[in-house]
Amino acid sequence: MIGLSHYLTLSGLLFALAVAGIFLNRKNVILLLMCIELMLLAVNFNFVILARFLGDTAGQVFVFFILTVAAAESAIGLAILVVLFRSRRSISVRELDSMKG
Amino acid sequence: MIESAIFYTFGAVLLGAGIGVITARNPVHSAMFLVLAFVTSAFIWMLLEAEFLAIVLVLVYVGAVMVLFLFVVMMLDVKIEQARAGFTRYAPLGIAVVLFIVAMLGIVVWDRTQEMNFLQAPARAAADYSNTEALGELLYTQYVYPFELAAVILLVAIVAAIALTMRRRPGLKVQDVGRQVVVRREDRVRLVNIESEKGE
Amino acid sequence: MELSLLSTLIWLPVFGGLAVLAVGDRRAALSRWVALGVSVVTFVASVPLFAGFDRTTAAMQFVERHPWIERFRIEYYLGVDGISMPLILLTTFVTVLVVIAGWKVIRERPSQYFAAFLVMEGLMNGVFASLDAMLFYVFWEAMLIPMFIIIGVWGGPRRIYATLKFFLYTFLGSVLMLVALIYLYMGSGSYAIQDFYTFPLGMREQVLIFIAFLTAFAVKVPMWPVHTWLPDAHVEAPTGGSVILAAIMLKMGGYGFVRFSLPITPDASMSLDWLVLVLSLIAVVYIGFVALVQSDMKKLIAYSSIAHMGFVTLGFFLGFSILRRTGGLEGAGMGLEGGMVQMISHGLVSGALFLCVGVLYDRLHSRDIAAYGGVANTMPRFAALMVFFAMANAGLPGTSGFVGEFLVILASFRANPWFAFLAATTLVLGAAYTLWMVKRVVFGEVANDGVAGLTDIDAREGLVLGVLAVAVLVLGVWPAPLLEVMGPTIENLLDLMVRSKL
Amino acid sequence: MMEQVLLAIVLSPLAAAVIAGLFGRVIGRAGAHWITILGVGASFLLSAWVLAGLLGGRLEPYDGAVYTWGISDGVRMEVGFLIDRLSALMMTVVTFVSLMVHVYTVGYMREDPGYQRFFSYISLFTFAMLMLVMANNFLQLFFGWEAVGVVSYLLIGFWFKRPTAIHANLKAFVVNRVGDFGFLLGIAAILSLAGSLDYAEVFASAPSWSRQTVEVLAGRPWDAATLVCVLLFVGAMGKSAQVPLHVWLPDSMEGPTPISALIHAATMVTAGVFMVARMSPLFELSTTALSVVLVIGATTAFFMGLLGLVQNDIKRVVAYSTLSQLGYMMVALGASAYAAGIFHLGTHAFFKALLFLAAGSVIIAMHHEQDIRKMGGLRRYMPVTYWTALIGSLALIGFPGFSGFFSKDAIIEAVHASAIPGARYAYLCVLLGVFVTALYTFRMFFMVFHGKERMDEHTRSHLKESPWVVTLPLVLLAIPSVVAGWMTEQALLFDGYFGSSIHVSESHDVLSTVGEHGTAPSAFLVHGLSGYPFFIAMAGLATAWLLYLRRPDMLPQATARLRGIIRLLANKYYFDDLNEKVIAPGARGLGKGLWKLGDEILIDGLVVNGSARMVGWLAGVVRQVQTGYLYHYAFAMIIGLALMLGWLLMKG
Repeated sequence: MIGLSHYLTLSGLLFALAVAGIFLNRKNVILLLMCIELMLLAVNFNFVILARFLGDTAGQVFVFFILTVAAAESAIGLAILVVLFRSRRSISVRELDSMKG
Repeated sequence: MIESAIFYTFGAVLLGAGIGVITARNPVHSAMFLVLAFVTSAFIWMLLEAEFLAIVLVLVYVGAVMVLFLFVVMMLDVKIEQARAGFTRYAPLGIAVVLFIVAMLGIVVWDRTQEMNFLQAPARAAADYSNTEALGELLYTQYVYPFELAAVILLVAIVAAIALTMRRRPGLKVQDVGRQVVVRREDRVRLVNIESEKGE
Repeated sequence: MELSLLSTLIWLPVFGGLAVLAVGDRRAALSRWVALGVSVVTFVASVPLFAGFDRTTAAMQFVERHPWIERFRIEYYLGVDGISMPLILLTTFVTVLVVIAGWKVIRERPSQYFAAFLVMEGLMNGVFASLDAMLFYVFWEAMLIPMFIIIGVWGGPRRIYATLKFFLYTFLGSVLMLVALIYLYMGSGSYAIQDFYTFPLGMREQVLIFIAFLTAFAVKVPMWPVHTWLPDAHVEAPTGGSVILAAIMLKMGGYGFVRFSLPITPDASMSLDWLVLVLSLIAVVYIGFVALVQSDMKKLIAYSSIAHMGFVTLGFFLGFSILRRTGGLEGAGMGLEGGMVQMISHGLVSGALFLCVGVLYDRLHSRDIAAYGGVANTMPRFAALMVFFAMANAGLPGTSGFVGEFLVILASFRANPWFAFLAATTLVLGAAYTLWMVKRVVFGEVANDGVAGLTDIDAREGLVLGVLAVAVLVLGVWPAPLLEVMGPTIENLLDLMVRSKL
Repeated sequence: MMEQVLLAIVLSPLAAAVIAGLFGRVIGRAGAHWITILGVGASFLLSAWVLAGLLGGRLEPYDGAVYTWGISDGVRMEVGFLIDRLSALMMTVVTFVSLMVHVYTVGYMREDPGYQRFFSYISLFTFAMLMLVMANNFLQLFFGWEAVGVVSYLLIGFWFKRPTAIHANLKAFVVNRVGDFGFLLGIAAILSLAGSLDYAEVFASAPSWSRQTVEVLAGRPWDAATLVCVLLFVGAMGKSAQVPLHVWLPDSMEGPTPISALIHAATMVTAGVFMVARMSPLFELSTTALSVVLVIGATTAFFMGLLGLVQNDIKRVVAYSTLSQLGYMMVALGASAYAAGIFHLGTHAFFKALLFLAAGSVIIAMHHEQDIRKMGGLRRYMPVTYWTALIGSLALIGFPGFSGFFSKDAIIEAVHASAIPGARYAYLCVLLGVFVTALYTFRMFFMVFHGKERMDEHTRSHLKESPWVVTLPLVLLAIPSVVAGWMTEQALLFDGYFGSSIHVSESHDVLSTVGEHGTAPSAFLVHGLSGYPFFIAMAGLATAWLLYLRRPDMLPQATARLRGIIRLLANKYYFDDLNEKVIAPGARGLGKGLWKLGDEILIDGLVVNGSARMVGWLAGVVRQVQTGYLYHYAFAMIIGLALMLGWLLMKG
């Protein structure tokens, strides 16, 4: 029988993978964004799981909102990337240090 | 039993896709793995009786967001080697953090699972149960203001994305409506008195 | 509602200052006259404070009390006693003189200059009249702003350094005071200062609060070793700024000690009085020597101010060692009164000396002692006044400078003969540094062409210095009215000082 | 009635000074001297009237307040007058000498541009001095004490263009302040012991607290009376120029000569003597304090007299002689012969003022040349000055019959009779002092008025007697210089003139011992002619005559023998060097050190700017964390989040 902990383990592993991805792909902004998407997916997973196990549909409503915000976020993030690329001809994180103290 | 089979199969694919996302050398491949992860997630969500969200995930995410990603990745033509340089430099730190998080998750999920034992899988819903309807009911009653807010956020995102990426190239001919409206006759038409030619 | 005197004294100059600002620099002459009018009216309005003062009681007088921020029980609560009333008079009096002194000298943005002084006058009156701790704090901090502007805009070449130093020093101290005030509010549930007097406090709290107050007030006084902002601020400030700084601002520190430290934390004051006494005596002796070698007139007078203010703090904290040594309080009141008189007198004398330096600076644009010499040849009237004020600064009997020092030395002998011994060194050191300066500036052959071309003071400058000279003389020959006003308040303060709050 | 008279005595010189000072230009030169002479003259007449009234029994001694200066902590401080025979005598002497000096100044300062200012100052001085002597409490005494110091400061620096004058006046004021420092501490001690500043109350309560001890140093208790008296005496040392605070007096000769006569010979410098006499009820309580007074006075009397031998400036010779005579007065006080001290003060005021004014007259004639080596033979040109100066000189050396004889002889006898510690040393000093006095006085006298005319031709051709305004005061002062001793000796010393104003305890009453061989002037004269002092003085006179008139060729031999001592004397025992090369630079060096090291390096450099730099450095370190790399921030967020979650987990 697949129980709560199975599902939670799956989403947890997914989340951990996303975190590892951020460390590994620190140079590439696009990949960073993808890892964030992956993380959000893991979070959404938890919402869905618990919505089912607690019998409360409100959890799914939140997933809905998170999807909205994530879509908006990636749209704007990618737009910024495009602008960045235009002005610098590169999206290498190494060169993005104008905020250096 | 079929439930377990579906779960383990898709779970394995999902994790595999996740590993693919973070390790693929080519961003395009990463994006494709991400698409795979989303799709498999959608299947598992079905298992969790979240049909509407599963569909939305595929339609909106795979159909729109991931296409956007692919589009940008291809358009920007990122140099792979450069982006991948120093891939392993922070790996030990990353692994440590990941292990730490995994350990914590393990404690929560496996060690404290007794506390959550009451959360045995509830019975499957009846056949005529509509997840979409239930969600809709909630969304348009209790969560109507957040819902509107989400709409506004999307709108803002659209406008922002356009505003950010739009640029005016020099030499581009554009219509200036304001100036067209305020134009006066004197600016356009010049009446000239021309002496009529005297016949000789 | 009847016209309330203290509110008038606070808000008349503030709004008067805004009016002067509104007149603007374009109509500079008009703005000067408006400023003079406002300051004179304020001074005249403050006279009833003295005339109508009840000399037999220690209670607050001319009280006004309205709720201000009810949520925190902060009130608009004003009143004066024998300690604050003379200081308000001093403020209104000195401001008139400062306005007259700046009449022709300030060419750049005159209306803003006068407006700043008038606003500051109102705020300073507010500090002295506030009986609500939070109201006091608001005035206390707000007062820094006009001073900051005055030094920062009309100051000398290193004014930015000086203003920052001035501001940071004073701000650092007063923040700790704010913490202490809020703590007291938490305990007593009221911001009224008089409620703090009766609020019992444990020794640990008292010590912490005492130290917070000490930091705030020691910086303002200023006591050694937090005095180094003063010479810099004085050197860079315009003449009027120096006068107000020396005459009134420094008094805030001394006022704070008698209004807050002594009555609110009597037990901590008793156990930590050695600290204040030692710092005061260091100020008197150490700073006396330092003043001796200054080559800049303003710096010299600034250092002499620190030494003189050392007498103030010394006088305030003598009571405890008198109590310990003799078992009685005889002499403690003399120390307190001496400190108070010294504050008033120092306001007049140091203000006058800064005006004297200003007179010279306006003519030759140098504060360097070496740039002068033989001024008496070309400016006899000025020389006479300057020698007079120098003598007052050296504590000559018959001038106000003597009264405070005399009383404090008399009282300190009761506390410990060595205190008196160290304090009395000012007789020698004060005379040495002041008169040595006078010798090099005023006397001698005409030193250079600049001095040869000096013109004597005109009627305006003569009026300002003359009025101050008369005030210094009157206070020195007959200080009884001033002492009489303070008497009951000081006795009451002594009572509070020795009543344990543990 | 009495109060009005007293107020008039004090205020008329003050009013005159204020008018002459503030409206000098309006009233003109003549106006200035007339108004001040009138003011001081009125003051003198009224003082004389008061003195006569007290002597004749018409007036009772007066002790009352004029107004309350202030009440602090229950101590009432007043301005008031105590008029008894002591103060009345002082008032009369002060106003008389002052009046003479006013008249004399009309001639002496005739051409000075600061004429009105000068008259204003000397009238102001008279006011201050009167406040001092008439005081009935310590506050007013201190007021007068300091006020005379200030006027003296102004007058020494009267010619403020001269660097030496303004150096001298600063020195005078600061040295006086050292004395006042002790004086003020003495007053503070009195207040803390007696709880009052009023003479009468303090004297009345003195026996009750004098045996208390004050622990000045831990474990070293001091007798209260000794402490008070020694502190007060430090003040007297400053004002009356006793060793080692004497250094200002010779330099003060930079002031105009009338001032030297008025302030630095006759009145201000005697304030210390007056004060000690006034405080006799206190000093009598402490033999230690009396010994201190005695030893310091004796040292001053002899060693400062020696310095007069090597001076060539006519005014400086007289100045050192003043120091020496002040030492004599202090010796008298130390021996508890207060009456003798005051007696000498009075006679000295006359003959020393006379000598100064005579010196001034010579200086006028010599066109402000003061070096006695460039004078000589002036007797022919200036007969009045010559004879009056002779009278003054004889009075100074104590030639029998002149006023100085009586007073000085009384002092010497009193010291001889005294038995307190230090009396034998003092006796030796005053005897040797007699010889020295005679020697330097007549050295100066012979070099100025006799012998070769050593001045240049131009000066000689203009030599003439001074105008009447100068010589009249000389003559008027010469009269008391001769007769004052005869007339007042018996009354002052033995007949209890001072009554209750001076208190001498039984065991110290040396004057009664002195009076054993006769109290009348004639008896005194007979006794004096057979005593050591007379012969010693004659020896001194003879030596001066021998060395400077009869055999000037012997002088180089004599000086060659004593080269070492003469160098020591020429350098004034190195007191000036000590002050100007050690103490003054030391104080400046200390000030500079404290300023640079304490204020600028330690406080401003280390603490103020140091903390600013510390903040800057810390910020520099911390900002390294802000690399600007996106992933660093991301890492920080993730790690932080993980840790927070871990913490939550641990907690719950």
